[in-house]
Amino acid sequence: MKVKIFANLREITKVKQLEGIKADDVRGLLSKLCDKFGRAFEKKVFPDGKLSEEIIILINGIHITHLKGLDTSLNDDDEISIFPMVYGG
Amino acid sequence: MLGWVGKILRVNLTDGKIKEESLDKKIAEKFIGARGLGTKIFYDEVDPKVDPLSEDNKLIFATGPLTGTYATSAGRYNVITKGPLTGTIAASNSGGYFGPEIKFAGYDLIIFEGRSEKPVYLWVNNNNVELRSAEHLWGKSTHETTDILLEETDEEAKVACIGPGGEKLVKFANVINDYHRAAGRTGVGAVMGSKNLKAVVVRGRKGVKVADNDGFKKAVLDARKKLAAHPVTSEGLPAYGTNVLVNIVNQSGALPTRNFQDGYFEAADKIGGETLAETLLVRNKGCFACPIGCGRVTVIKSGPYKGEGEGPEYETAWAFGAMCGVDNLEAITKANYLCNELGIDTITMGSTIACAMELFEKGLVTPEEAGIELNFGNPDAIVILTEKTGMREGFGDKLAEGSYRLAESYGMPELSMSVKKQEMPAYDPRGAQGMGLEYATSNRGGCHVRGYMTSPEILGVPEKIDQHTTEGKADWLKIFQDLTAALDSSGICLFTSFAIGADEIGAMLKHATGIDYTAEEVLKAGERIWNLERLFNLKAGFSKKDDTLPPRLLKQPVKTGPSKGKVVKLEEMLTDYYKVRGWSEEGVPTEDKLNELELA
Amino acid sequence: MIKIRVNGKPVAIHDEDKTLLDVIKEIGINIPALCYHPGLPARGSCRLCVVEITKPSWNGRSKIVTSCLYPCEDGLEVLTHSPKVIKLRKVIIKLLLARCSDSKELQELALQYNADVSRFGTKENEKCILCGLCTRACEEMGIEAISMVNRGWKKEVAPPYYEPPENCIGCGACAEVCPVGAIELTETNGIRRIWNREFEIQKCVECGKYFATVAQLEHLHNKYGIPLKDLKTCPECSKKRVGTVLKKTFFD
Amino acid sequence: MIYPEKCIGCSSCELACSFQHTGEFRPTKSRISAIRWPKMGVSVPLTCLQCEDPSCMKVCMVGAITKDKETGLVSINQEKCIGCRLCTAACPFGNINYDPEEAIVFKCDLCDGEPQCVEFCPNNAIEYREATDALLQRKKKVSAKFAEILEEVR
Repeated sequence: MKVKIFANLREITKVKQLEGIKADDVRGLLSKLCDKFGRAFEKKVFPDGKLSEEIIILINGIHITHLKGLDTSLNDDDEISIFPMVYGG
Repeated sequence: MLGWVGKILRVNLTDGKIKEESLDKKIAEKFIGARGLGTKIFYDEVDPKVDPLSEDNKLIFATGPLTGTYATSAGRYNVITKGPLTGTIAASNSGGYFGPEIKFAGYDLIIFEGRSEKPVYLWVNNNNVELRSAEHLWGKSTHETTDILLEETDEEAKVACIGPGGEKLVKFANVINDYHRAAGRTGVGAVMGSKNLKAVVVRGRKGVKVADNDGFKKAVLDARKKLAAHPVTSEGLPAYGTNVLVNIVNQSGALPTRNFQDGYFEAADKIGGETLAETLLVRNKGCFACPIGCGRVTVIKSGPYKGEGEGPEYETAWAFGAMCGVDNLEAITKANYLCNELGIDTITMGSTIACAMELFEKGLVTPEEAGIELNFGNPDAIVILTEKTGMREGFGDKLAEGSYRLAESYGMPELSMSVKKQEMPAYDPRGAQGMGLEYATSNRGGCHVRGYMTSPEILGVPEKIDQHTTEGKADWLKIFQDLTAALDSSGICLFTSFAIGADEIGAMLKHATGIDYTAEEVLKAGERIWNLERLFNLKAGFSKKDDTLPPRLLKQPVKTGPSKGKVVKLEEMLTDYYKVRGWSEEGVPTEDKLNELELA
Repeated sequence: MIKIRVNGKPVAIHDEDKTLLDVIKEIGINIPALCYHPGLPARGSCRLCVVEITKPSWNGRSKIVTSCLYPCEDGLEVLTHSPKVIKLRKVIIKLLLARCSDSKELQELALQYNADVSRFGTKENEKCILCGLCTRACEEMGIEAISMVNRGWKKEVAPPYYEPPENCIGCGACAEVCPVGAIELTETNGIRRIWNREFEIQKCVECGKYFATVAQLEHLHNKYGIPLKDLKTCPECSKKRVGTVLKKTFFD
Repeated sequence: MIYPEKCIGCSSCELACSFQHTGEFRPTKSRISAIRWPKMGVSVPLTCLQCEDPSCMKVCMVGAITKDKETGLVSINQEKCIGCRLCTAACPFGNINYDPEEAIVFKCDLCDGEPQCVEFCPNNAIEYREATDALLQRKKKVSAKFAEILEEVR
């Protein structure tokens, strides 16, 4: 399972990509990431157990609102990307 | 008049006569300003069948009622003409400080007619306006031209000029103001070049008045608070600029790669906003009255691509990057600097090179002819060919005609990734169906800023809708297109629409002009402008058959990444769109729609 | 704390050295005062600001005084538009108008107090009402380039011996304070003409804009020791110079 | 207090100031100006530094310019001013100007305590804060370096 981190989240995690994290659904993955990256990450991404509105999570390019949200199950070859809300054009 | 300053400057380049006219309040009310007002005047005065590079075509620099005030990002202005690249109406938007200066000189619009015998530039010095010789500037880059003009006129003046690209009538030449801001697309710079007009220099010392001072201040503060509160406009954009989009569009499988042969670029992160911020970024910079400041001041200290300037923006990074398969950010930035110096549009340049690369890959273009190994991913190609195109040297002379005419000359027009001959920007419609409809129906060909469907489809603003379905996309697109048309006409920047909508824009317009612009009024004005642009294009010879996409996007599915196997289902969306627009099956606005919009 | 009544309304005054005119202006009553300028010591030469004052202890008697000079005294009763005062002002306006018939300011006052000019003869194109504001301004500046000369009908403001004044620095304060615009000051491409003396105006060394007369700058140099070379740039350019220095401090 | 490194050159301050004082958006009449170097993408906002011993006050013979001890504001009493304009020449920073149209001398008056430039600056490159020691330290450090470069430039 590959987890990619982008934009100003990289300032918190100091890393662009993570391999080898085991979790069976998005909720599990996020709590693991919170333990790993601490309070700042939790405040920005997963405040008190809920996914912050300013965060976009894609599983293999599909936005989790079109899947089962936090309960979307994950398997090993998935690619998860986590973005703060961004805009451009 | 309030908000507007109520005066038009008309310059006839053939006989050198300069006249002042007053702005008709009723027209201004109905078309707001800039894009809308300029298009209305252009529509009334120019025959849609005119040859864009002939004497009879006109060129309008138009500002909006909010330009020059401290409304959010109120520094925009539009260059309006008939575009040589596409033959459609072209309202090309730009920021920087040039727009407001026109208002401070006491004008809402400057209209250029005819064609000058010898190269000239217009010097608007607060009250007196004169045409001066520009022979000593002809052939100079936009930076040199701006330096010399500021020296010659007034250090505090603002300059909008063309580079060698515009002079040599490169089909996608642009107008560069304040060194780095571009009124970029559809070849407005070439029209300026065809008139031998090298630059417009403005110094204004007057002021812009609004109708209700306190009301205006409250409305603006409210809008600015919303921008400051929003994560994108207060953190994302200032820190990473527009280029932050590379990764999310790529991860969502909508980043067109190697001339749209694919929708996913493996090395995307190397050319993204984050990498730019780590390596080349010096600081961010804002346009006039803009609280966001997404401008990228960058420098390449050493190496073959040494240089400094502003950018690249997202579309540029994509056009020279993923589109050409190049992952060398320095080469991309250098190509961007060159485009600004030469005065040519980065999106079209990148896409045209990509198209040439595919022709090369298929053996139609030989290395000798191209003068370089033209394979995807070669960073030198984008730098050298940009230089050559700007100067129309060697192979560059062919590239200067745009990707459609290039591909056509090799008998394979379908390799040109363009709509109505204007290259599509950085979103693969097979990964975002709504963008496909936007490209097909946009009034100036392939363009994303006319109805930014990426916002709901990929970024989830105002809400996340499924990018791969087609239902409801027509309704969404109509709202976005109308809102953008009104917003572009008010004089503020599109990026503010991320945090504020028709209500806030209406409030600012109301207190500025004294006319009661409710949210509905704003959207109705937007729809009126959109339909007017449509009418112009129809009269210019465009029809339903032009509302389409290159065959590759309709038939050839994406090879890899999240949008694998997807194509654009344009037909069904198009029929919806015409219905939602209240147009006939042939995409022609009906009588009662025109009456409803007071356009009949 | 001084308590007086103006047109019957009680007014409390805290600052002793305020004159009646200051108080009258503060409470918003508008009376003509052509030779009064808040920044210059009052002289009471034009007499237009006269008011009627009385005190209960004077049992009915009242006095006419120039409010620009008269200090505030406890218990004063002040009438700014009593019939007596209006009549007096009318006569004064007529006299002044007789002297300067085409002065706009006086004509407005004449309208206000419907004073016609017929009774007195008129002096040809004379604008100055001899209020002395200009001489006082020059005096305050410590330059004293112009003063009142002669007396009676021939009294006028002029530089010594009607020669172009040496110590004048061409600042134009006299023209600025003159209530009737009687002092001519013209400025054409770099030369300022006043009191028929020509002053070269300093061209900013950086942007070429004319901003102050060379004489003004020399005055600053002699009186305050500001080095001449710092005075050679116009305000905008000195701001730019400071900006450049700040830029160097922060960015280079 | 001015932080040039935060300034993004958007001139909202010039607009807010001119709007507040003249009722129209007119940067040429603003009492604060952001000096811009468009090519380098750098800009520095500058306005009256409310000097401790203001040279404009020194040269004003009619006492129209005064410095308020508590707020530190150096203000002009327009009524008293006789228009000699010596102050505009005397100020070494050029922060006091003469407006020929209105025939008045004008400078930053801190909008009586609610400076509009601060309210409209998106990046708080301009702040209006009591003089805490931290601020004074910064001011000393900056002015020391500033003075040294000023000498070079002269």
